[in-house]
Amino acid sequence: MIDYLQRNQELVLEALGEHVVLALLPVLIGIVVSLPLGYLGVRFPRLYQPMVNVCGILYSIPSLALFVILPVVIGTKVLSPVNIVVALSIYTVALLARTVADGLRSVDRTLTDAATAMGYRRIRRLFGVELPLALPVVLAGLRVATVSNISLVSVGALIGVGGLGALFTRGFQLFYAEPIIVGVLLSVLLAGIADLLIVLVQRALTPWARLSAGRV
Amino acid sequence: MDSSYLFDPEHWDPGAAGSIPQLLLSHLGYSALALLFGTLIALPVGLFIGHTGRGSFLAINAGNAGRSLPTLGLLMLMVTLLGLGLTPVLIALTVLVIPPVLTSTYAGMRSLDASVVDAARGMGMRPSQVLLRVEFPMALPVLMGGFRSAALQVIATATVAAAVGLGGLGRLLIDGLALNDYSRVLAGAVVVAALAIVLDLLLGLIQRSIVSPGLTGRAVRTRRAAPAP
Amino acid sequence: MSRSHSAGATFAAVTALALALTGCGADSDPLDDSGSDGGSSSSIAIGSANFPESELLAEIYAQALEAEGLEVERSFNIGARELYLQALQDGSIDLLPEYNGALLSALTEGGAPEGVSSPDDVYEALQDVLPEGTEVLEQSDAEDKDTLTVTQETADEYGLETIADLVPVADQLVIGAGPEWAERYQGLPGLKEVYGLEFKEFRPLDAGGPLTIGALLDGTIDVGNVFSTDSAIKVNDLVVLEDPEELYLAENILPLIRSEKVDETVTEALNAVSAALTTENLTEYLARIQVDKEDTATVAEAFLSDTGLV
Amino acid sequence: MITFDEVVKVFPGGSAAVDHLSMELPTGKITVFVGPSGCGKTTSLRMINRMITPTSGRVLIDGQDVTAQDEATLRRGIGYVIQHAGLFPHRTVVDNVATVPLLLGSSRREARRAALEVLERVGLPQSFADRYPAQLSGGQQQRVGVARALAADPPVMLMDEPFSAVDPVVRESLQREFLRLQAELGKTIALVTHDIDEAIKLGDVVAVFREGGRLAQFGTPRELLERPADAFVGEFVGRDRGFRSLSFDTADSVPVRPPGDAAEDGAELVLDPAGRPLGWLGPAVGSPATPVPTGGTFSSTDTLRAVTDLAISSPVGIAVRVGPDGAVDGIVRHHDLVDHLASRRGRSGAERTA
Repeated sequence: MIDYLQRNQELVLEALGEHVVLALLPVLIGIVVSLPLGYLGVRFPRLYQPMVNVCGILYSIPSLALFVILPVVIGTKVLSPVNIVVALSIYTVALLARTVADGLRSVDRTLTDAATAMGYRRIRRLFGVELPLALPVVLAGLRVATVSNISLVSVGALIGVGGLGALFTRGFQLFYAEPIIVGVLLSVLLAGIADLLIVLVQRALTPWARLSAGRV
Repeated sequence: MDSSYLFDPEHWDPGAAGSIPQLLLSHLGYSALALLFGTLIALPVGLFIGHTGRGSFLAINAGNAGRSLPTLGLLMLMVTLLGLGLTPVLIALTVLVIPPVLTSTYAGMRSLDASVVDAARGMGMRPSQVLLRVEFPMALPVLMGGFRSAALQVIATATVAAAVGLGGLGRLLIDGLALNDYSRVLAGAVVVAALAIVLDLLLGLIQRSIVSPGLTGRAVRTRRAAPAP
Repeated sequence: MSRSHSAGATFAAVTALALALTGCGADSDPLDDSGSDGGSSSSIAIGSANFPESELLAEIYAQALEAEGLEVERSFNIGARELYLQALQDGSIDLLPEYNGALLSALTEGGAPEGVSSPDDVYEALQDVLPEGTEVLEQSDAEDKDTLTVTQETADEYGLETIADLVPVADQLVIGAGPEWAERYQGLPGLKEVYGLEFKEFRPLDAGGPLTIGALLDGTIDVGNVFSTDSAIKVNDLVVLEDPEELYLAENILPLIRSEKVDETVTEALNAVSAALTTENLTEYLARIQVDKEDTATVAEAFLSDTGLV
Repeated sequence: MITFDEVVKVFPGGSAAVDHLSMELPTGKITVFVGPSGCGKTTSLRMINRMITPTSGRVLIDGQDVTAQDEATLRRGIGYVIQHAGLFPHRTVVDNVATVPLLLGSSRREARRAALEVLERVGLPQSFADRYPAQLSGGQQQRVGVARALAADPPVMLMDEPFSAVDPVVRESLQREFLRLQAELGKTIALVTHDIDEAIKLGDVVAVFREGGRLAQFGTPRELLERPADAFVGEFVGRDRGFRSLSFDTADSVPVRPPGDAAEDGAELVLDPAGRPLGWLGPAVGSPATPVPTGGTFSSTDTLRAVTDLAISSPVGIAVRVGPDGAVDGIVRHHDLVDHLASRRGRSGAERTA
């Protein structure tokens, strides 16, 4: 395996780089889109259940199907990495929008009430009080979304854009386990690092959360 | 978007090779086997860890670690190492099932009210009785949640079986892709998503029937709904 | 400094890091497909089908063009012809290695025109059907045909030498090929029309890849679509059935390219590659990938230097 | 002054939560809203800062309709304290307290300085400033809650069951602290409680609510105890209201006798060399070898209730008064006390008819 890595260093690194971008860009897009969506689901409670249902349906579409159908729907080119990014963004949103809504709903009503009574306006209250308090829940969802994205990118290799997935198809066509093992290990490693980073961010952003865990 | 493939009655003839009903059946077959094996492995381990508290690190981290394994890579690796056939597909899908079931079993066991378990022991139940009559039924709602999400994941992922020459609804995706036939790919996506939704509803009904109403709040609701005497 | 302030700073730092991460590997930025947008850039996007030989040829083209100082982008492993031809037409890719007969069949309704079989006939006929805005450069002598292949045992059991010999026994046999064979003229429809063959079952696998070879060897299928240059034929002692009706046309390798990318440098470089390619050396170099598991880029490099092109 | 003018609140699909409420909360005083649960007291409180909008009628602060102002601006000028304090768990104590000054546009530095000052004022040490709420006890959290409401120095404060979530000992000290603060600050305060004792202890004025959101009585605690408007208020205030109303008189008018008069009851008060009481001897306590403790003493600034309690609980039915130095300067026999209470009743009856 080490031998394979040495011989194909450039190729593997390129696949890894592509993998990182294809997996993480959708996470960023997903965050930006799900925050307002999740908020709407809380602000207008009637929207919550339909939102959860739509998210569930989107999440059950097989990734390969989404990768292939998207060009027809959004008019991108067949091989465009945009398809992968959009598809994974859809999954991220499907996961996170609900998480954001649940996170915001989990915030103690008396706290939002207290904030209102102190003269917070809605938007400032959202960013100053509700979102920070929902952060532990939201970040837990973000971990799931990020890790799943990293593992899903490789399916794109079936249509020629798949980061480390290229190592899978390459190894598979040659009936050669080494590149597949390298690809799987790197993908898992990448997911592990991303997960760890989010945990570290969470610890830095929510020092109070660890304290309240001990509170009865 | 062209849905002609999906609505062509020819593709729904259960007798025809490669028809949607046949693919559906094999898809369900792979998924059911993977769920069965995955649960057979993960459930006892989860119950053990939850009951004893030993190895909880494993259970907590199994979820994300499992999610991080790229199923396509695992599948291709298994085919490369073991050759063609059902076994590599089942291994890859089973690996997918284990983490959510393990994690949710553990979480279900850990979420139990310690005083209830204590009371059960105090009444003289043996450890096996505590586990089977108290802990397991009480952990069931959380556990079923994990099983349902595992089922959804497997249904969506079992499509990769087609990438290594097997059947299942992934056939529609892979063949549609090779033939540049979007109508077929769309049919695949729709049928898989519909299957996932129907299955989730079904599992929801099963959950209702096997989880004690005392745990779901339904009993409370019915009582409250009844008119006061 | 307050806690929440420093928390904000952490968040900003992480966001910046994430952005930096996504920005890294700028030369392979997958979102930048401007290079292939209507020829606005000088870079040439090279595609390949999803089997090793196509990838090797694409890599040889790529390195040959790079040696001329041209900029190329690699977009390999796209899929079957149906898919990559669409990619070529929508401008996702500019150039890829093709097989003249298969291309002609794919572009002609109901298969290749009658009476066309020699490499030159095919090349000629191809000129009339190429998609608008594309052209083919000179074709090489190297040929890689679609074949129907069986194991030695199957050949012995049914006495098979040519495709025509399959006719009486086809209803007992399972055939395996890429999914596209179900509808492609050079797949099942052609076999039925030209030879009157109807198999017991068709198993969609891959285009002459490991699934097909594997299924052939373990008996899942009896007849498989294998490429004539595949080392697996030699390694596993497989029997390639002859094609007396010439359903499978000449399959000379040639570059299919978007016209706007054609200039003297490109033409010269690619024609030189075609001139150097032979069925023998292609088979030999492909075996280095398939059997010796050498890296495609290394093998392509070896080919170019061994033939004195680079 | 906060004015309720014919305020009605009907929640959608429900009966009236507040029914034609009219009252005036005096400036600089504590007005307590008290009543059984579901009587509209919290709803009324929350209409002052427009957390709830009246169905009809008006709420005015210093003559200005609260609906005339932007609601967020209005609320920033009104302190708000709730049960369990409602501190933001994600902010440190000092950042919690600095919340409203920051909303009002103070710089971070100014807001934190104001917060530290007010923390000191409510009796929390500087070292608490950088802790998170989860690191404080319930009582400490409640102090921070009060500090947070005071940080921007609002003229009006609303307090919704501020002390009901802490244990009785802590509640007692928080209430004392609160009264001390109010004596310093003189805010106009509306405070909701379901605890009539707390209402009587804290309120300058008490508004008793009854079911259906109607005002049963509005008056001083004394008026409430001595002259309940109707059976509902009488019942709500409790059966020992007569005894509790003794808290409103001091002990200085009680007839005091010299300690020697205890002999009439068969008891002798034993003193130490400094004149402080050691205990009782004599047949009234069964002639023991050592003195039986008095069970406490009072001074002339204590309440009549304290004297009465001492007299009732004393082993000989006699309360002992001490001077500032702790030396005994007189005794009150319970017979005398009963006479005094009877004459007091006559006086307050005369006041009522006047």
